[in-house]
Amino acid sequence: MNRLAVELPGLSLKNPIMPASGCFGFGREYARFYDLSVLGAIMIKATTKEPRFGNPTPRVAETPGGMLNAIGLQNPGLDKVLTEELPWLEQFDVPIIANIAGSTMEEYVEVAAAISKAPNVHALELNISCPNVKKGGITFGTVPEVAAELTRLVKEVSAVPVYVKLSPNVTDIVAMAKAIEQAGADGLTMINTLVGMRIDVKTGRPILANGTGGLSGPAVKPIAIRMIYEVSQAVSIPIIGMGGVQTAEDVLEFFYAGASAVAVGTANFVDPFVCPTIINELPALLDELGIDQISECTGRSWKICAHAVHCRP
Amino acid sequence: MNRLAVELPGLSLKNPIMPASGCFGFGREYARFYDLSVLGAIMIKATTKEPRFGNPTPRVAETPGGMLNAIGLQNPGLDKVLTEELPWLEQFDVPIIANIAGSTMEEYVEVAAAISKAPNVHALELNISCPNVKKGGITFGTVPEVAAELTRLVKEVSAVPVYVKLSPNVTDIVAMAKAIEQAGADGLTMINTLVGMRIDVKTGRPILANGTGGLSGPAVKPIAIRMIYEVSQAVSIPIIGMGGVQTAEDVLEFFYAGASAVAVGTANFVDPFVCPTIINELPALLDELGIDQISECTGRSWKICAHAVHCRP
Amino acid sequence: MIGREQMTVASQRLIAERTYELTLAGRLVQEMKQPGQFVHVKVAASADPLLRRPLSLCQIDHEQGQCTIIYRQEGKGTALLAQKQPGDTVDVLGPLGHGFPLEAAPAGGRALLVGGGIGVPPLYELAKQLANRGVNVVSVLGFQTKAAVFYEEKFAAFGETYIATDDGSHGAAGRVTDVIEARALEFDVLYACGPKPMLKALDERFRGRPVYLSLEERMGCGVGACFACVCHVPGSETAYKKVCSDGPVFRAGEVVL
Amino acid sequence: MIGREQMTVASQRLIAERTYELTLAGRLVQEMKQPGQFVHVKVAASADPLLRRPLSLCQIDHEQGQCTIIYRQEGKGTALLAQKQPGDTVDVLGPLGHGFPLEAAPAGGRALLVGGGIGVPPLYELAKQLANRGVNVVSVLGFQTKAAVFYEEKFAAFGETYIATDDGSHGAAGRVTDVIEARALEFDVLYACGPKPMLKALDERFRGRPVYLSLEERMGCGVGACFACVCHVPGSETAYKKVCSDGPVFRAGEVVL
Ligand SMILES: Cc1cc2nc3c(=O)[nH]c(=O)nc-3n(C[C@H](O)[C@H](O)[C@H](O)COP(=O)(O)OP(=O)(O)OC[C@H]3O[C@@H](n4cnc5c(N)ncnc54)[C@H](O)[C@@H]3O)c2cc1C
Ligand SMILES: Cc1cc2nc3c(=O)[nH]c(=O)nc-3n(C[C@H](O)[C@H](O)[C@H](O)COP(=O)(O)OP(=O)(O)OC[C@H]3O[C@@H](n4cnc5c(N)ncnc54)[C@H](O)[C@@H]3O)c2cc1C
Ligand SMILES: Cc1cc2nc3c(=O)[nH]c(=O)nc-3n(C[C@H](O)[C@H](O)[C@H](O)COP(=O)(O)O)c2cc1C
Ligand SMILES: Cc1cc2nc3c(=O)[nH]c(=O)nc-3n(C[C@H](O)[C@H](O)[C@H](O)COP(=O)(O)O)c2cc1C
Ligand code: FES
Ligand code: FES
Repeated sequence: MNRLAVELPGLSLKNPIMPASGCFGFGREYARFYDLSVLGAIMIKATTKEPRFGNPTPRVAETPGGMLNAIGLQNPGLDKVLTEELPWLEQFDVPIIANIAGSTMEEYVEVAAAISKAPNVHALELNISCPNVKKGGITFGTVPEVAAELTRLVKEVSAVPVYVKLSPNVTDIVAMAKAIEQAGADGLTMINTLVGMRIDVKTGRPILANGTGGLSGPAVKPIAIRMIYEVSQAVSIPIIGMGGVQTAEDVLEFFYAGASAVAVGTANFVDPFVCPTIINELPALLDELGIDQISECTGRSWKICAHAVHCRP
Repeated sequence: MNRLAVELPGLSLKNPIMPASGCFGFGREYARFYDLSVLGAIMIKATTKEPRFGNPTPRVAETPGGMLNAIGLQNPGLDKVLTEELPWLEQFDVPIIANIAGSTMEEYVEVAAAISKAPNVHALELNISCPNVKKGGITFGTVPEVAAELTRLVKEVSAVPVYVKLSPNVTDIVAMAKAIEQAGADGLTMINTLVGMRIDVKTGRPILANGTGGLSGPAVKPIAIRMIYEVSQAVSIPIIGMGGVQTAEDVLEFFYAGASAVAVGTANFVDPFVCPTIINELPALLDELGIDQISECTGRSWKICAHAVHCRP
Repeated sequence: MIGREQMTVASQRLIAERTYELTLAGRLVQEMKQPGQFVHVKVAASADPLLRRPLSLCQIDHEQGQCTIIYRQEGKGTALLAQKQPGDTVDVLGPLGHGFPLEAAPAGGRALLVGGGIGVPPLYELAKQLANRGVNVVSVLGFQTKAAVFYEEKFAAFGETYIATDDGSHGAAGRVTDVIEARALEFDVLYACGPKPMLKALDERFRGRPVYLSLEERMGCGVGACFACVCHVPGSETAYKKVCSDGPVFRAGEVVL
Repeated sequence: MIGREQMTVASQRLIAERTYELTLAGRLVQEMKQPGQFVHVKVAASADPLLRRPLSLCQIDHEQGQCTIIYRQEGKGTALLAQKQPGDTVDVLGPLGHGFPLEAAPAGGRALLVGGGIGVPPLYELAKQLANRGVNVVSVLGFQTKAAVFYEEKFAAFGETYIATDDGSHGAAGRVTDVIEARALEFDVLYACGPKPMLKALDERFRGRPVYLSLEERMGCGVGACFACVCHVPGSETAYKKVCSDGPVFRAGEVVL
């Protein structure tokens, strides 16, 4: 049997590695580097009802071990995604997870209903936590009741399982996760970016035109691991983990924390070949660690503790 | 006039640089490297009523651009701090900011009342946000009403101004800051560490014996800058900023964001001479940037925006 | 084809104030064709600095299998790059983007190359290729001060070359546009790379003429995937071009500066 | 005096599987006295890896102004260290901690040195200094396998030396404690450095005898300020010692292993 295979609601993945939303466009650019069919899945860029230009530039800034972005959900809009991007992606043997965003609940519902019917869309990912969209975005992701309500409404109209993407910018991530699980979500994806900022010492102004942006990359990995560790013990729906993944070891760390699959974001910018490289390296790492199926690894860090005396997590 | 001088409640600082609590012990170790009198102030290690051993080891783990710690408030207890550590520190011409912690409100109040009367203690720093003490710690720092109540009680008994140290592990840092300001705090210090975790891929277990720990170092700087930027615009009490400071440029970035002084934590471990180095380098940097007094820089990133058309923070 | 390679440092030298000329060897050179294209360089394997740095190709030598870039030491990344010694490797992704259209310059015609500061390097390969095609090349290169000037004689080898410095310490005092005006320089096509105010001045002055501008923008991916480097298209709220993959060279008027 | 210096790499070579011998030159060497002390090394100026790495002094040569450390490539930091070439610099803080007490070994007496794996290096300088003082040195060095063995002859120059390997591929098969037992090795004082299970076994077997153990713990500051590296003192809930500044060498029984 394929030892990298993972079964998730709506997703039979040949391996658990997928590019994270917003870091891979709609796949066209990376298709020049490798055959996208090698990927476990693809999380496409957030789609909104209308086309959006997004924020003014500069939109990215580097930070120690990470980067800030304030793209502002630039995307070609629902129609173009349905008529151009998704059909183009059909040439690859890879399930699509459609990341959707909106300024109102109605917008989410409308986009979800339409996009979930596309033949290669196997799941939705609700981006309720984009820190770079002022209207709505941040509130959906930080108030459990609002997130739950949105989840319920989208579940009603979606033709495929719904994953909700959690914001790390909250006091109690477990409360958010539980509310969303109860509202019927099929899975969680986490984490989105942390709100951060950099100021240019020469000009005295924020580097990003938007002021603040979302922090991603290796710098945030320990926060992602902690949150997945906590949430995975509190809910019974699966988690697709992300936040700073760069290597096959990182993937294992996310599985051990409680993830059932892993998305790679910022690392694609550092190395466009990072996803296939990780996929190729995983079997040898599993061998080294004496692991048969990668799916066995989910939650191992807390599962072994119930039996081990020396563990004090 | 001394261009690095800064006036804060209870603190007339010859320069705005001070080691952060927990990263400098009670000064004895670094006194072997340089004369502590060069420092603006010293934030001593958190003091509790009774001596504490803290958490089992390993207590630290490295992360990309940062580190996790779960020391667990190890300290020799109030009596020893009063009779041994503070008197020893009197030989230096440097004001002490006493960081205090506790498991109950009563413990905070008792320690505050006693330690605030020590002759060289010029201010208190309430550590309401240590993520590594399970009992109490984390709750004080994440519920505005509780933090406000604690602030009020400590203010009543303290002989010196009270600064409250904010936890970044909250949804709404501005709400916390406002509640604490209204409760009578004289200043804020921010940020404490972010709760994080690392798992050892070889053992499958968390690297820290405590499971989770507090993330500090350059990796968290963009989060600190963003929070100080937001809070400094919402309150009128001063902020001592910290989180990833390593260089004189970093100090300026914190001032521009809204800080009135800056503490250096993790960087002391990387370079024991970092505080005097920054102090020495600041004047040349001010020259380069055409700044007369460093105190002018506080909040410049948002102050200039009111007048500038192109700024979109 | 865009590729990624650990290229080998053949040489590196300081050619002006904080300005380095770095020559790299590797198979990737065979993919490099167009002047104005850039490479995306990861200066260290560690997570700090994390992102690649976009740097223009300054010389492409297919025979030797070498390419040259010229960069100014600005921040963390370029400081690390400046430490590379011959024999060290550099992680290069490229060639990226669309460069200057050579075919816009008629053989026997006149091309005006206008460079500002660290925007000068890509014009060198352009001058070479234009000259090879029988185009008359005139170069106007602006720098802040004498110490920053580089490649003056190298450009002069391909045609008339004028230098302007802000402080007048070398060549004409003032800006490149002052030189163009003072000398009444004519052209069939103008190619420019440099700071945005310079590009804007050229755009305004020569509106409607065949002018090609190379833009700079902070980048994430460098390959068109992250939407970090977009600019507006005139007359539309949502239409955009990406500097990294649609540019960095655009015809004046194609995008909003 | 503890100091910080950019020391210069005099040489670096692979001496066993993933094991490097690195010789550094600088003034700081004159401060290095006691075997068992360590240096705290920052392998790159960048924020990744951020922390210093504690590495024991293996040889101190005041005349040449050089010191040697031997380390095994484990993670990110040691991998970067392994790339250093002669002439490169390394940011060193040290010497740190309290080493092995030489005076515990009477001249003419017998010192048993027990090392495990990457715990072997500090025993080399110890062997040298003990031999200089007229102490009879017997060394028992344990490794996983033959490919990991290093410095066998160098130790042999100072006295009887026994090697044990876990897989029996070199020397005796088994552990250092097996060798001590099999050979009925006697001592006036025992000094050891190696993995905790080895130290525990020695502690239990020789309870009450003069045994000195060098401990390992994850460190932050390395100088006693951060409380990362504490261990308990027997019989107290709150008493502690810091491995970095009170140790790394403790008399057996002084701290809880
Ligand atoms: C298409 C293109 C071609 C370029 N060609 C050259 C060249 O040939 N020679 C040269 O010296 N410079 C060139 N630049 C500018 C060069 O990319 C920056 O000077 C360099 O990235 C600064 O990196 P740093 O590590 O020194 O600075 P840091 O301040 O450490 O950089 C931090 C981050 O900001 C980005 N950044 C900073 N300044 C710029 C800038 N001006 N443009 C884009 N990103 C920036 C960096 O890439 C990095 O992501 C070019 C830029 C672009 C977009
Ligand atoms: C007092 C002392 C002396 C030592 N002397 C030597 C020596 O002479 N030769 C040698 O090969 N090793 C020695 N070690 C162990 C050495 O410090 C680690 O192997 C090294 O820090 C690993 O770093 P890394 O970058 O390869 O690993 P990484 O996994 O990248 O390290 C991550 C973090 O964990 C810490 N860490 C990892 N393993 C250890 C460990 N075993 N002990 C302490 N911290 C660790 C690192 O210092 C770093 O902070 C000594 C340790 C101590 C405490
Ligand atoms: C440039 C950029 C754009 C992003 N756009 C989106 C987006 O459109 N929708 C979304 O849900 N997340 C978006 N994200 C967040 C990523 O999907 C991911 O959650 C986050 O970056 C953490 O993973 P990483 O550290 O691997 O990048 C974006 C991140 C980056 C860096
Ligand atoms: C090892 C360690 C111990 C700490 N102990 C304390 C403490 O006792 N009290 C406290 O308020 N903060 C403590 N902190 C938090 C720091 O004071 C500081 O807020 C934080 O580390 C961010 O700054 P930095 O990135 O410069 O380290 C500790 C941090 C570290 C790394
Ligand atoms: S840099 Fe990513 S799209 Fe241009
Ligand atoms: S490492 Fe900081 S006290 Fe020992």
